[in-house]
Amino acid sequence: MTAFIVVIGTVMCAGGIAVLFVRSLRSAAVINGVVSLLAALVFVMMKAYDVAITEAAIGAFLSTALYFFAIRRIDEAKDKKGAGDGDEE
Amino acid sequence: MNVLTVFLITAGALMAIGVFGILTRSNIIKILLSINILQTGVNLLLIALGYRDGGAAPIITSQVSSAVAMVDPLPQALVLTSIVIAFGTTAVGLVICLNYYMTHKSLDVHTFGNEEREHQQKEVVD
Amino acid sequence: MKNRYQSLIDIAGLIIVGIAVYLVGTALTDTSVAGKGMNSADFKQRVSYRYVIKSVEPSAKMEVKWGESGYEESSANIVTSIVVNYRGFDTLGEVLVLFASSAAVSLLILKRVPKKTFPPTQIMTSSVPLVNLLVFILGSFIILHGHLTPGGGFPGGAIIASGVILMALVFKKAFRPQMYLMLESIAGMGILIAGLLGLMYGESFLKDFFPAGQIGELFSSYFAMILYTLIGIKVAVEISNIGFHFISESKGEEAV
Amino acid sequence: MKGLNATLFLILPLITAFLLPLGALVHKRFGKMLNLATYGIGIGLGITMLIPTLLTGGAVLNMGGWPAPYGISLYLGPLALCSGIVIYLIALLIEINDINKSRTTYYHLLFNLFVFASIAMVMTTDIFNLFVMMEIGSIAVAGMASSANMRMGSRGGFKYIVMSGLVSMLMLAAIGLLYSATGTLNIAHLASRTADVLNPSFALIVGLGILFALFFEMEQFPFNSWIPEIYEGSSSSFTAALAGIGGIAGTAVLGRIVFTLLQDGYLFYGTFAKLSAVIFTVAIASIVIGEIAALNEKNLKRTLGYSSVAQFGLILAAFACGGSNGALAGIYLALSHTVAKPALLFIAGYFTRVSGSGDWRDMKGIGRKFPLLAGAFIAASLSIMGVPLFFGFWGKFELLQVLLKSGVFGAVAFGAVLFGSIFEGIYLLRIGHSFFVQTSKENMTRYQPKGTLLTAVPVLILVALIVFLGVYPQSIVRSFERIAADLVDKAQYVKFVLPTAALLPPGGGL
Repeated sequence: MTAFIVVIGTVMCAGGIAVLFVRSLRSAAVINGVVSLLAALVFVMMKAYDVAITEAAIGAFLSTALYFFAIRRIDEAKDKKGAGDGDEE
Repeated sequence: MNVLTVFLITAGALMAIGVFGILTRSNIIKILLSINILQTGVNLLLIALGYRDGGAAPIITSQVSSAVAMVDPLPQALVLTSIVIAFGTTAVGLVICLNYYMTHKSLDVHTFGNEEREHQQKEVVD
Repeated sequence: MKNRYQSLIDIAGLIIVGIAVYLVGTALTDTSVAGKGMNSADFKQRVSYRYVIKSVEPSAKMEVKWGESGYEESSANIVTSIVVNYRGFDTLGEVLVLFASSAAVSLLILKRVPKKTFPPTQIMTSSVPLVNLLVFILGSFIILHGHLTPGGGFPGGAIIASGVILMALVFKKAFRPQMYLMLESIAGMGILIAGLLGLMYGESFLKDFFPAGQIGELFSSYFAMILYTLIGIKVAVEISNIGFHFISESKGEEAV
Repeated sequence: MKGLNATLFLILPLITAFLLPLGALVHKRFGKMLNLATYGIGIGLGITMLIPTLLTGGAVLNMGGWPAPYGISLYLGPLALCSGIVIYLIALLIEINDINKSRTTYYHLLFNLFVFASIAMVMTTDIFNLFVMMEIGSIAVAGMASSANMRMGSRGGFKYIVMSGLVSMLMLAAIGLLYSATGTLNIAHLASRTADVLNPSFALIVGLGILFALFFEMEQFPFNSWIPEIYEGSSSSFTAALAGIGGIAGTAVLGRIVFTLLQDGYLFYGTFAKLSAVIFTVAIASIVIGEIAALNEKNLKRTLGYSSVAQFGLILAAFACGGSNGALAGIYLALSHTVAKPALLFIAGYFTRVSGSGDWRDMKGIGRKFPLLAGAFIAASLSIMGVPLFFGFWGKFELLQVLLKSGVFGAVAFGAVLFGSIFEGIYLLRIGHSFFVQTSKENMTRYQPKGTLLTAVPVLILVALIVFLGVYPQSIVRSFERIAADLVDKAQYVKFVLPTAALLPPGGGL
């Protein structure tokens, strides 16, 4: 049981670091969603089922959806202005 | 190394990564993402502090009565609130990022140049 | 536009965070000095033990079993009893956080200039109503059974909001901010009235003045059900309102 | 219905916030009228409860009917009530100042939530509830700050959101750790713990986590990178709310945490010396940096922003000295700042609109066209500098006395305060002087009055208050001692909030 949690913990930390260093913003948002989902899984293992449902519904799904809507609007504004430096810095 | 210390170490690591991200990233969306990671880390810390090895979930069912050793329900109520606060801050932060991009034409934090300064002289607010 | 000093900043950030983690880590884990440290409060001494045995005043009965009734708080899910009843003012503050962020989003969002978007394919337009049906049923189940099974107003409202946003993405419904604002304020007003009713009958704000139900029954905790339904409506409306503002072309501003 | 008055005093802005959207359909200016009525009723309610609260010590509202450590209870004592009345007064004056400015329903909504959060922050006795209310306040401020000018507003708003997110998460972690060590979230219950002492290094981490959030709330040095953009980029009435309402609420909360929770309590026994050293260093840094930044600042509103940073630094220094005269000095300074700074900001906003530029060097000779407002500017800045015969003098005088008596940090702070006052004098009087200097003809014709005379009313009320309290402070000295006692006297606070020991579980040594 502990080994399983150690694996999940390292995957979450690796995801956290990946969010900072990955180039495209969209993949950063997806990785952030994955980290939130793994957090929901860890909440289930810690017997906090209420929190797991809320974290999955709000933290994982809706935050990622918001990030995608925002990045789409930035792309639309970027194309309209042409030269703006892209999110793929 | 029992389960509780693994949870605490994961929570601490996530918080450290979040703070590192806020300090070093120059892309405003990435700064918001690191705030989200910090918030997930703190939520994990709170629930881990309420965790009890072998404790049951704090729901009374036909098999589980309140005499059974239960996990602490109070941090769970606190984290329920904290997750929704994190969502609210993210939503407002993203809108401000959009406005920042529309007015500064760039997602970078370091946009303060002379072009910026002469912009400010012209605009009068209030 | 790579920042020239980016690697320097990264190293400096790493050093600062490393020192902070070391200091905080040693401070939290050193047990050499006397005094209560991290995680040292025994579970029976914690405030939450009174919530588990459902008796704030000291009482002989130390065990709550399924099917019993006559307790001060009658919902089976102890987390729900804390969120709704024991710390109800937190939840009111919680709903206000979402209310403030949805108002801030409507205040600040700019008019969107949509790029050429592809119309939703036939698969989408036929399958989304079905999916939404299940999503709404699941969401309302989670809200209504908040006091029995894990869940409650927040996750239920979020699930319903995700269904509504999905529908807005596919069908581009005309989005009228006033209708959402109305629903929001009515649900918010409902919570305040429930609180004031508590003040009238139970001489304190947000008091659960309903008769104690039987633990485990569907209609055991009326107060939890009513409050969670209002919170569910408010959370669903606010999150879908935020989602709409990110999607829709119309600026919510001139409508109000 | 015992607690109706106190409950209404708290949830009045909430009822308006929920009524606003419905009202917006009825009539465009409905929001403004509703707001004016709400704050007026709020002040009335507060005054009716003032005398009994000052005499008997006020009422405790147990939310949900649960006794103190188990439910959330709000203590409407002298400190909370006086702060609430001042918050409603400043909100009313801001609404009057905004009388001809058309604001959307969302702005009124956010403003009401900000007022509610400030009052609830002061009343609550539960740390987590304090965190939630501070979060509502910071989201409302972030929303309102970036609504006036998109360019500067989004820069300042982004810095504010990032700093608020970082700091509130540190406070939440500290609250979680404190709960895991003591098992309770109620400040009075924590303050009354005579059984156990926290491990000093653990207590230092928890204390710093909570204090960082309060430093952010009080715009102190390491956490206030957002000050210039927000003070210049948003409307002056909003900055008056930030400096006035945010200031008095932050002071009351800081005082409650420092005096009731951290100071000479059994829990933080060994660590309060270190924590007060941290508060002193932050205060001294904020005073010095705030004054220097204000000195070479060109924009009028930014100057006032930096001067707020310095003024809040004075309050922090006063509270760090501890003891009842430290509390008294802090409360005097907080009230004098809350009365003087909004007046300065209203005038700055009006002169910016009239002269068409934010830079105070372009406002030369404006005082000749508006002698009343320019005179009020000078009076308010004299009060902030602490010149006798103005209200600010009593606070600074009390502060300098108490600083001398509190060790090496007190001496350094004493030097910083003197140094700060000199700089304040320079940059405030330099601006005041430039209002009355001779200027070219076309400048004078450019200064045409804008908006109705009504905007001058709040300024005159505030200046009248400054002068009256400055010349005749005896009228409020007694109630101020009562407030300082409510802040410092831990036993009275615990007696009011916690029920009799019978309620605590028999075997459980909670």
